[in-house]
Amino acid sequence: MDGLAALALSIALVGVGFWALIVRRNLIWKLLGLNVAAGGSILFLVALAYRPGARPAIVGLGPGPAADPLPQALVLTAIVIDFATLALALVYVIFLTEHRHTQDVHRLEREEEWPQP
Amino acid sequence: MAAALSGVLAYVGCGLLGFIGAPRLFSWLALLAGSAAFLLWAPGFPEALVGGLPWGIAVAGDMWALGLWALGIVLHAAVLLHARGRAGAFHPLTTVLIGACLAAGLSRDLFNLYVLMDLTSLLALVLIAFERRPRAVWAGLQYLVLTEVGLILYLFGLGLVYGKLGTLSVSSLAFRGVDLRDPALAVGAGLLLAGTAVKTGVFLLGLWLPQAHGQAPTEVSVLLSGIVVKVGVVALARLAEAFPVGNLLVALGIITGFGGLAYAFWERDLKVFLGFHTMSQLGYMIIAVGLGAGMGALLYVVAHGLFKGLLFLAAGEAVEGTGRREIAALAGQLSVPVALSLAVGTWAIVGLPPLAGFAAKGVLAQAAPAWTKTVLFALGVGTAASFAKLLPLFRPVGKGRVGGLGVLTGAVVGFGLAGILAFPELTSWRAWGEAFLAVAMGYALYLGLRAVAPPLARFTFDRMLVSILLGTVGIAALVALGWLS
Amino acid sequence: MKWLSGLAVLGLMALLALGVSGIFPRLELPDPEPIALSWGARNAVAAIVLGVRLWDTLFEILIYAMTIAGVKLGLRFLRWEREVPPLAETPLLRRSADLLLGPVFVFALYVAVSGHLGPGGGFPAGALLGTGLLILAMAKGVERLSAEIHEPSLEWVEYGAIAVILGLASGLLLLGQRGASYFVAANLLIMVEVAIGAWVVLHRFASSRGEV
Amino acid sequence: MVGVLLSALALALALLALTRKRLLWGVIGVGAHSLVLAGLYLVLAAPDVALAQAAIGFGLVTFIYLLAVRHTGKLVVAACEAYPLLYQEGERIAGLEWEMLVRFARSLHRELEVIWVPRSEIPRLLESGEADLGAGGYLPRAGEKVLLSRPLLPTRLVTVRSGAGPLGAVAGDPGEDQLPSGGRTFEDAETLRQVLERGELGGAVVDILRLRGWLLQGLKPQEASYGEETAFRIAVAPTEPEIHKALDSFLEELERTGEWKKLVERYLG
Repeated sequence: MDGLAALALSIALVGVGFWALIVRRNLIWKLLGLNVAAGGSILFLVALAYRPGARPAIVGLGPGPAADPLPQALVLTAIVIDFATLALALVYVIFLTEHRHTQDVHRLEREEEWPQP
Repeated sequence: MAAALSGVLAYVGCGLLGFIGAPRLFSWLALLAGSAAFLLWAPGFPEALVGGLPWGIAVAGDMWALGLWALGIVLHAAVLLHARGRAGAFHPLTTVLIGACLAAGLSRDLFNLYVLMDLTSLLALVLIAFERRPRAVWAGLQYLVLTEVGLILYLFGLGLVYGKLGTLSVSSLAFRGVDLRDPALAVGAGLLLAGTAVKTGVFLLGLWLPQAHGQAPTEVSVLLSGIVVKVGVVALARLAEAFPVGNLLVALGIITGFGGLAYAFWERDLKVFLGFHTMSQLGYMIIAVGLGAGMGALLYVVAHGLFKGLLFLAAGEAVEGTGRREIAALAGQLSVPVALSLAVGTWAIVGLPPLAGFAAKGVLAQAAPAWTKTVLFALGVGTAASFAKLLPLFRPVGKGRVGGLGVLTGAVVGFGLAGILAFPELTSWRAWGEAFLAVAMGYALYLGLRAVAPPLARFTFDRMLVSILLGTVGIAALVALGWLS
Repeated sequence: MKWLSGLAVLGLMALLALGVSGIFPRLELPDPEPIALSWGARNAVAAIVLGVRLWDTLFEILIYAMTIAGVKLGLRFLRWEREVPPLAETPLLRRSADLLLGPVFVFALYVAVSGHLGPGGGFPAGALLGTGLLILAMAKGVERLSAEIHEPSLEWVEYGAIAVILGLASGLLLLGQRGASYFVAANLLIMVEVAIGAWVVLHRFASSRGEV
Repeated sequence: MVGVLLSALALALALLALTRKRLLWGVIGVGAHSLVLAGLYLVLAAPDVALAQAAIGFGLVTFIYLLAVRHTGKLVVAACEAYPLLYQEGERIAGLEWEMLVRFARSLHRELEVIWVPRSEIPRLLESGEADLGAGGYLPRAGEKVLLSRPLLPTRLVTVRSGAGPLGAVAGDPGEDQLPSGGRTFEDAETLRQVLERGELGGAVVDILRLRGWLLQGLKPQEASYGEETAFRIAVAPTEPEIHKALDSFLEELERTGEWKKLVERYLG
């Protein structure tokens, strides 16, 4: 039951995250949406590793089936990757705010407003 | 295997040491160590699992690895020669980037490819924004966010495939023969393909590409078009090996080729124009990958890396020298080496003998079935047509520095000659005649179409996002329905 | 445009649901315990991260390090025309931060050192430590604390740690060394690298407009 | 079962966070969401992932967001239209207060977002934290729990009469207090003017600046009696004393350099 709920949630999070990513006009909001969507794909891998009644894959935690350690290990990498992406993206959002005084995607895209190189 | 892995480790390690001090010295050291390692494993090595069963990472020194390593080393040498004045972190960053590309060439594991694609995107963003031009930063930021969207889809697809089959290795997937009638596998394969397509720059999914490549600093454009997108092509090749999706890739390649051309024909900014051409040239490679023409695809990857690197280097030099970006404004402003390099690059990209483009296109065309030959010929005509507007640029004035331009010009010529020597079929009258015919038809097309101004849709950020999602759904649906496979 | 994006998102969710419905019945799993023990660890996840799939983890560390470099580059020349008033510096905040720092440090160390036995590892430990350091920094005022820390030597430690990790990794990958002491050393090194990185990132974000 | 509850909570938090107006609340909501996810990972037998998620996905990420938002968050302005102080020209917003606010926002490296609301709504939005600033010919009124900037422009309340009938005023404006019994209130000044022009009202209580605009548009009152003196100000949310302080020192600077005078001359002649 827990595993099914987590699988469903992972799909919903990807949807919600991408929805926010598209409809929001502010860059930081878009990044928040991206964050939620990335969380969805991470949750999917964790839910994939889970089996009903499973225990953590650590020696000595008693009998019963252990959860699949490989997706969990992959996810550790994915979490760090998400953090890295986010930190870099935020740096350049701050940079753009500094130079263009806006985080609105539509305004950033108005070409005539860009200073000539 | 040990030589290749330690080559990557040495490359990356030298790059990191460069952050502390002596960046150029350490980059040359990395190049040296990388070349030595390359020579040590050069004939290739069979697949091995780093870390052992059951979860180890599969690496192999196959044809793709050889191609990417050769390309990476040549491009890095050219960039090092050219970018003498770059300060601080530039050289370490490029060194680590090349190291990551080398590792991607070896990798035959889906998750390892994910990590490496992400590393290359992050480094590419930092390098695109290196000069702090707001336009470049904006292009790079779009690149990062869109690639990340693609990689989220990729991770999901990877999970689906792993959940069904319990393996991440390309070879073991290929060995088992994945049955795409299973919904989990079909959707998984579709998501993996779509994610990689975003990273690679396939039309409708990777629309970030022209701006990011066009706005980046000169040497960074060279690396991006030269090798970073090729990581995506190699990943696509791995996927095509693991899943039976060849025809889908051919379709994507055709769309990419013509889509890129349509935009390139009417683009006025020189570097963005070259960016669109990178996209259209990716079409050739993806078609070749989809057809299973391994050698043709590989030769095209390497040849394109060399001549597009040359074109971007010359274009960047021109833009930096004159401060203008529009093609029309650059006419009669370029120095001899720059104009000459642009001419050599153009000669190669339109596929005229005896340069690299001719050899790669010739080998590719031999492996293609009849109807694809026509498509490839049409793409060649389109390329020639859109490059016709560069003709006014080839009137040089004054002297200039040769540097990295010389390395790449030599490589383009050498590659072409070696290709013609190695494949005797390329010396036939027919091959040469077709090459010149395509260029002539292209020039005629240019004369006919240049007065037309079609309403091409602009790529706004939101449109790119929506087209990624729709494209993903489309690709996965096509895979699931079993069409095109 | 709006209905099209709605369609795209809904289509994607339907697609994912279709895919997820296909993963049942679930695969039988191999028993992870013998593999973990063969690497000298009790936690199978740690054995995979630092052993079986070390090749991935190396690039993960590299991603982290490159992000730090990117943040430094990106925020280096930012100027703020006008400073936003700083947070009020209350004695309570400072006292509690000073009190918290010790436990945070010990806990992070524990998480790193015991990473191969139970849940933990260098990455969360480093992140905990970096965040803990910044709590202290916010109470003391970022500029004052960073004046006490010498940035270039921080860089040396950071890249030095990665270099040692690369060395360890090549020992493991090429010579086949393994065992519990290797895990402890690797986790500690990763913790140092991650903590410094987190500190640098947060410090740059916080101080590019003056004191927090 | 715990997993189902946590899943529902995580989804609710994500939805709640991503539909907020204020960026700060969005960040806090997504932070809470990722903490709940960490709990869910614990339930799903992945303690390593839970720890990493709590330390990196929740701790570091939320911290960075908070720091970035402090740099760059939007200044939300709740405003009612008041020509020539703050008004819309098609898509564009213009006016004396607008120019001042744009410069102020730039000095904080923030972006402006305007929510157009009736005058009577402004104090509520500021008190609840949905907006940072209230503007658009804002005249302070007794009993409103908001912070007030330095006076921008002095003005005066006027009672004008043009015929028989009840008096009208803008709801929420201090003019409302001056209405004799039987007076009617309207959402904004423009509606008030139109009703007055149709002769449904006997007169109105407004300030001089608006009255001037009405006269220019052809209103012909029969008599006018001047009431108390007041001044246009910018209202600041009571939760934002820092912005209040920054705004006052910004205005002081603007007046000191003479920029303010130039702006006033440009808009008011």
